[in-house]
Amino acid sequence: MINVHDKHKPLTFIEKTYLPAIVSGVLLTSRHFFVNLTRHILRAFGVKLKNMAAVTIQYPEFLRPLFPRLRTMHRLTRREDGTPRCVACMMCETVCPAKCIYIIADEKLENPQIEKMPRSFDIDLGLCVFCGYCVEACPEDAIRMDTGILEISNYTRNGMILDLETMLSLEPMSSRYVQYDRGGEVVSADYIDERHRSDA
Amino acid sequence: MAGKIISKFFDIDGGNTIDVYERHGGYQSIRRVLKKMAPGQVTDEVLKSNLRGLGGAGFPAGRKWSFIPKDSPKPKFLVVNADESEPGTFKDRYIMDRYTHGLFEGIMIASYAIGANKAFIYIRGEYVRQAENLVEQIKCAYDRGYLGKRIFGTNFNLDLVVHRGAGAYICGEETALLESLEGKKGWPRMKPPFPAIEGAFKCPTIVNNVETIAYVPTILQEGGEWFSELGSERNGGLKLYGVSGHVKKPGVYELPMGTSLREIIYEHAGGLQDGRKLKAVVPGGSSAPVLTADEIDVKMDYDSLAKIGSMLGSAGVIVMDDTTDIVRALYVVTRFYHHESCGQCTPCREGTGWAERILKRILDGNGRSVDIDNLLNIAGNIMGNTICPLGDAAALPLKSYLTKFRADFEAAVSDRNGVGKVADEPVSLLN
Amino acid sequence: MVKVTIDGIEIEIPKGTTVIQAAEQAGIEIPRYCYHPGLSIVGVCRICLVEIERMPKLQVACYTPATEGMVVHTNTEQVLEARQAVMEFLLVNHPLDCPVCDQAGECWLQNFYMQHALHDSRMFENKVKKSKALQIGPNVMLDSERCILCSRCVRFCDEISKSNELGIFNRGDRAELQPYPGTELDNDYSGNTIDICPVGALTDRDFRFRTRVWYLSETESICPGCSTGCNINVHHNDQRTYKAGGSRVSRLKPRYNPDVNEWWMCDAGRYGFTHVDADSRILAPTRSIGEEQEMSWGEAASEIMTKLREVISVHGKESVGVILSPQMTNEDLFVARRFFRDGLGLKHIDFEVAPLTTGAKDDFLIKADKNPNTAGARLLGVGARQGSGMTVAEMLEAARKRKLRALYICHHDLANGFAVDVVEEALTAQDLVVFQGPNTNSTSALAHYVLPAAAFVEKTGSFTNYAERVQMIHTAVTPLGESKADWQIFRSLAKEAAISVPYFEAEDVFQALTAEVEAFSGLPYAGLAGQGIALRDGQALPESETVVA
Amino acid sequence: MTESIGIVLGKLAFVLLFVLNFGGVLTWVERKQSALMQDRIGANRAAIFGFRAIGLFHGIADAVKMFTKESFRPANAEKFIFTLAPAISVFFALIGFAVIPFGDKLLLGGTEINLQLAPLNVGVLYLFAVAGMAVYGVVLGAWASRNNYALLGGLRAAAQMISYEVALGVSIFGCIMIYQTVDLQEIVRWQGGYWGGWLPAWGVFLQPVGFILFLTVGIAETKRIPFDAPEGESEIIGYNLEYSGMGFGMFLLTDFIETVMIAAITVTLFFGGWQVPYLMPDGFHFPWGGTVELANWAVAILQVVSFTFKVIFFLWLQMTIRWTLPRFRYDQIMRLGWKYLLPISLANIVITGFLILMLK
Repeated sequence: MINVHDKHKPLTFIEKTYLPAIVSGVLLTSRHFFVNLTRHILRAFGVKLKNMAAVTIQYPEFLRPLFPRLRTMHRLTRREDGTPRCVACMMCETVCPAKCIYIIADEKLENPQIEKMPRSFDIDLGLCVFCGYCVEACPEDAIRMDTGILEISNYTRNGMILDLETMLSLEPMSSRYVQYDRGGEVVSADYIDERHRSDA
Repeated sequence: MAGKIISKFFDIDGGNTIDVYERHGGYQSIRRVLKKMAPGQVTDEVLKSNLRGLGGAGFPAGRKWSFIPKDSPKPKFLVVNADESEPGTFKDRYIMDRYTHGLFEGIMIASYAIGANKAFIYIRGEYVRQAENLVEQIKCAYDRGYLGKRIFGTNFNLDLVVHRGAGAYICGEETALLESLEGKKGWPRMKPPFPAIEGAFKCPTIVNNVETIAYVPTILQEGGEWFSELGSERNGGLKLYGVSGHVKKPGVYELPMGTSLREIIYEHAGGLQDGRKLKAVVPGGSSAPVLTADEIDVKMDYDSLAKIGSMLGSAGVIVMDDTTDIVRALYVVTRFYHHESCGQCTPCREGTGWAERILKRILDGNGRSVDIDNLLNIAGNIMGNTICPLGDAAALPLKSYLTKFRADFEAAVSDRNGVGKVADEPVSLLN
Repeated sequence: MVKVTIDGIEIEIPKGTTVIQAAEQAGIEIPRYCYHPGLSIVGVCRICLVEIERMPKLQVACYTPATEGMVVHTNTEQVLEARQAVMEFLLVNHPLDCPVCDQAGECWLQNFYMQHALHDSRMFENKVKKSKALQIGPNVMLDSERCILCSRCVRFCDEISKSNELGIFNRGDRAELQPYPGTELDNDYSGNTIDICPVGALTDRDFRFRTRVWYLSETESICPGCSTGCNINVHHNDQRTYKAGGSRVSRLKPRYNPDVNEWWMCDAGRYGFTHVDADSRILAPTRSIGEEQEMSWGEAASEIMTKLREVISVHGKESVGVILSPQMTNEDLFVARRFFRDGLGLKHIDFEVAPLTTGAKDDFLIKADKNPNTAGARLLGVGARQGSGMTVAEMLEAARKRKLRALYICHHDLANGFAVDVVEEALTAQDLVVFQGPNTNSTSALAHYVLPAAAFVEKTGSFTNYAERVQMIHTAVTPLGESKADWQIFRSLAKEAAISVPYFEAEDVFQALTAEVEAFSGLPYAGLAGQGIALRDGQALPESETVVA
Repeated sequence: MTESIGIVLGKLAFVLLFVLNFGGVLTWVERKQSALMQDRIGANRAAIFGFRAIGLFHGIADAVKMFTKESFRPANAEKFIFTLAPAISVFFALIGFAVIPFGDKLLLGGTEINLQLAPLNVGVLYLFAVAGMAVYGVVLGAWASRNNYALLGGLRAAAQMISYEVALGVSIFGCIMIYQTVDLQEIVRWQGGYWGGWLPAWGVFLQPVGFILFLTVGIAETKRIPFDAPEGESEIIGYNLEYSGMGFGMFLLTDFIETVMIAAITVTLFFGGWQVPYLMPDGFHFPWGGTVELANWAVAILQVVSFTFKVIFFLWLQMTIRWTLPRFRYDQIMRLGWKYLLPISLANIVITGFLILMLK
């Protein structure tokens, strides 16, 4: 076991002034500043460099590849006959820390094997914190957060509410094949996925 | 070999008729009892005879009779348990078929002893011919005045009724039998109160097996001590052993209590088919724990068998030779108990079905190595935790088969039918 | 009395007490399914197995009588193992319905699994299939797969409702609860089978799927359905009213009171709460002379008092009739008495309206008098029979003849007690008709002013049942809209009339009531909660006296 | 010395353009410099006809936004003061530049022009007087908002600025003792000398401790990271909470102008102001011999350029520090100001005085 609670060594006088630390900090940031400045200028003049000056991905022209486990907009899954898997058990509603799920149950007596179905199932994305507890709590694998939809915005508050039909119509994210230029190196989502899988 | 008491009538033509019975000394005992003995003396005599409840539990019959409250104002009943449903048992059928009036005489004596004026024979629904015979012979007895009012000119009245069950094994259990007799569903009652205090129709009731009652006239004729000496210590008299299975001469053999199992199988029942080896013996009906071939030197009486962890039960000996598939045998037994569980209390209701399904899966080639221990655990959990002994009856074979023939089961779960075993881990519940 | 030792606790109990009851008294909870104190003992579930010294096998605690010197252990290894085994057996064929099962959250299988079992499943086999979602009665839904065959409901129908509708059919694990062929579970107490069902086999068709039980809050109250005054718990849903279509009260459940209703209540009472959230609720004080117009309490009080004073000054005090209601609490009636009788000096005050059709009754819980507080109103002397004024019938007659010029009617739908044209003629002949009540009815339609009163779940107060037992109701949900408790309405009117009603809480009213009214004197307010207090040692009044004449 | 109105207005225009443009550009610099320091690209989206000009238009976009945005005023706010406060803030930040000399004398058409807007012989005192007024804008703005959070921010700002003002004044006494003048133009001229014939006699060499103290305190006066407890944009919110639109913009601008101001004062006091090493009024005179003759106007331009570059360097330094250090906790700020900076400044005066006496 490594003892991480190492006792602080008493600081020397010089250290106590914090000036060396400030200077070295300023030097570090300055180095980045000048190195990157130089690279930018060189690139502006068409010089090919091994490393890029910035790691920023230029959204929205380029999108980050989405990892399969990323929690994105919710969807509801269906049974083989197309009806919602959801049985309106309200586990997700109960566990939801943001209290953004609103379910009203309906009785389906035609099929006693299912009995209970949601009449309405609303998620207020304006309140949702994307914690994924609803997915964890679901005993029927009825709710998933794998649509890959991240850009969620609306002009009205009501527009932020997902309803049953919308969530049933959503599909899981296809392997979003996203490429972006990273200083001449092209990285794809699949590549990252692969690496991710081999790590796992 | 001691003389035969009941089975001597088996070979007599028309042994079931009143005339033949009386010609062989029948209805003497009751006459004497009614004239000369007080009810208490009868009970004492039976007590002396060490006659035990031959239906399976082995509770001394005289003791049971003595539990009847003397001063109860309620009517008392005698119920003869003829619901002989235990697999491997068929002795009562013979008695009812061939020793009918012996049984009646026993009923009369027992009724006199306990002060009952009404007796029932609760016969299992499947015994159609036997029931018809009983009804017919009861009619004869009534015609002769042996039943009904003022029997043999004494003040003793007795009505005898045949009640046919509807085919439930559990109705062989005395309280379930009483429920059924009352017209309800055959669900065992909680004890206490015992039937002797509060039985049929909430009145003091004695429930005795056919065989037990059938020995009573002889005991009263010859004396309790005489009968007692026929058997072994504390297990008085003779016993009808029904032998079935892989023997040359299956049948009912009347032998003294304490005859060794080996003697029964090899001397009386003619031994196994040539070239076969003995694998297992069930000594007392399917619910009795199984014995291996090494254990058959045991004396066939209640105490000796209990000592080696089995029981005499109804003395239905089932012999299995080496061609027997022990796993299937246990499955069949368990399936029977699952089918016959009354469904009242939880461990038996759920446990028997579960055990059957596990055994079925093993037979289908999908056994898992944990199944054996699970089955043993299930059996242990049923044992002793139910209202009636059916739970024990289901659990005992499970326990004994699994422990004594574990190797067979292990072979079954490992490479049954060559299908190969399924992974021990449960498959994902979501699939 | 016998002395027994349970888990080391020595306790003295009356002879004949069973071990499970003795343990309860010692504060030890033994799990149970089939045992119910109100029903006969069958000992079938086997979960209550305990170890008793000098007994070879485990014994069921529910059936075994405690005897002198008995030493019981409820938490030995053997007991825990057996308990766990029984739990496992119970769950062998129990479907994994918890997500859709209404019982989830108050399910004894769930609770005891968490408390006593927590085993991993060893079950790889298929479960036994039985019928699901079977409507076995107007109020009850049966799911046989979930049934653990504890037979409580069967025994209830045999022993309590004595209607024998239910039976267990078939054997072994195929055994199934069913109503007998050709019958359905439609006795007057069928809802109780749902309460006593420890699992989700019997569920409430009214409550089914409306909400989840863990969203509910619970408030002690009294059923206002008849003069029995069954003790109930109001289960209300405050946070998620969008479930159950906006209704705040989700269900009523009986509350144990050995002197009134034991564990039970009738279906009429159980399902008779819908008016609380009905569309017919009056939400604000309304003036309905000419065009209907909502108004504030201040406006309403001053307008009504002005008109009332006008009537009194022109026609005299004899020209005003007040019809109170036995639906109101003792507190409401007391403040009404203080305001109308003592304050305004009115003479014609009554509360009794005999219904045109006599209510159903039986010899168990259901009383013909469908009002919870008739006895209280009588004891408070706010009836014509107790005072000297006109009865309601006389009032209507006088109103028709315009001898009465103003009527103040609380809660009553007069059409229930009188011919419609009589009521209409009488009310239209008035200068002022004020109706005060929670819901609109044919009488409120004829009133000049309609005042919203809080429903019984929205106020605190006390009812006096037929046997003169004073019992408390408590505020479960906030009053709908502008409505407030009847006594608060009288208080605001009294303020306009400069009559002192110095009460701020229902408790204040009650204290004044006990001080002023002989029959109630000495009642401790704090003692009312829970089981209530009988005014005359629980002796029931003769039935004839309790039926509203 | 008399200068025509035209010349004064010209100088005024020059200084204002100089300062305001620096202020504006600094918004861009802040974004871009931080981006470079953090391996990012930085603001680059604002474009005119697709021409992005490496994000330079963002400053313009910001200005357009600030001007067009609703200037919201809380219902209960003190209307007059609420509106006035940002203006006070900017005003006092700007007028300080009047006394900053950005060059020596320029001879234009025979007229001698002093490259200093207001040749005040009490320049330093004026500067600190003006700087002391800056706190009013902040406190008044905070108070007038009638918002508890804003008021708390304003209180923090007031406490911080007043505390550090003490140290600010005291930290430069050393310099003044050496320069023997408080006229800023004179101070710069004083620094035109050389020690040992080659080392420019800049204040920083005479007063290294004073320089560090002044720079530290100066940064604190601008209320920027690591001393941004008064506003704490992202987390603790501050005095400008209720301001939007240009009101907020003016507070923002004040910060940047103060940044320029601190840079300018630092350069003037410690880095020889407009001085270019070895540049005499008639051209370069290198210590190793050799001269380059230059016309007076060329010298003046070199001086202004020199001053400008020195200011730019200190702007860069302040930005670098702002994007390097984390925020101090409020108690740390107070402790640093009162328990370290002030005593050290006082000690600096004593030691300086002692050395002056010794060396006389």
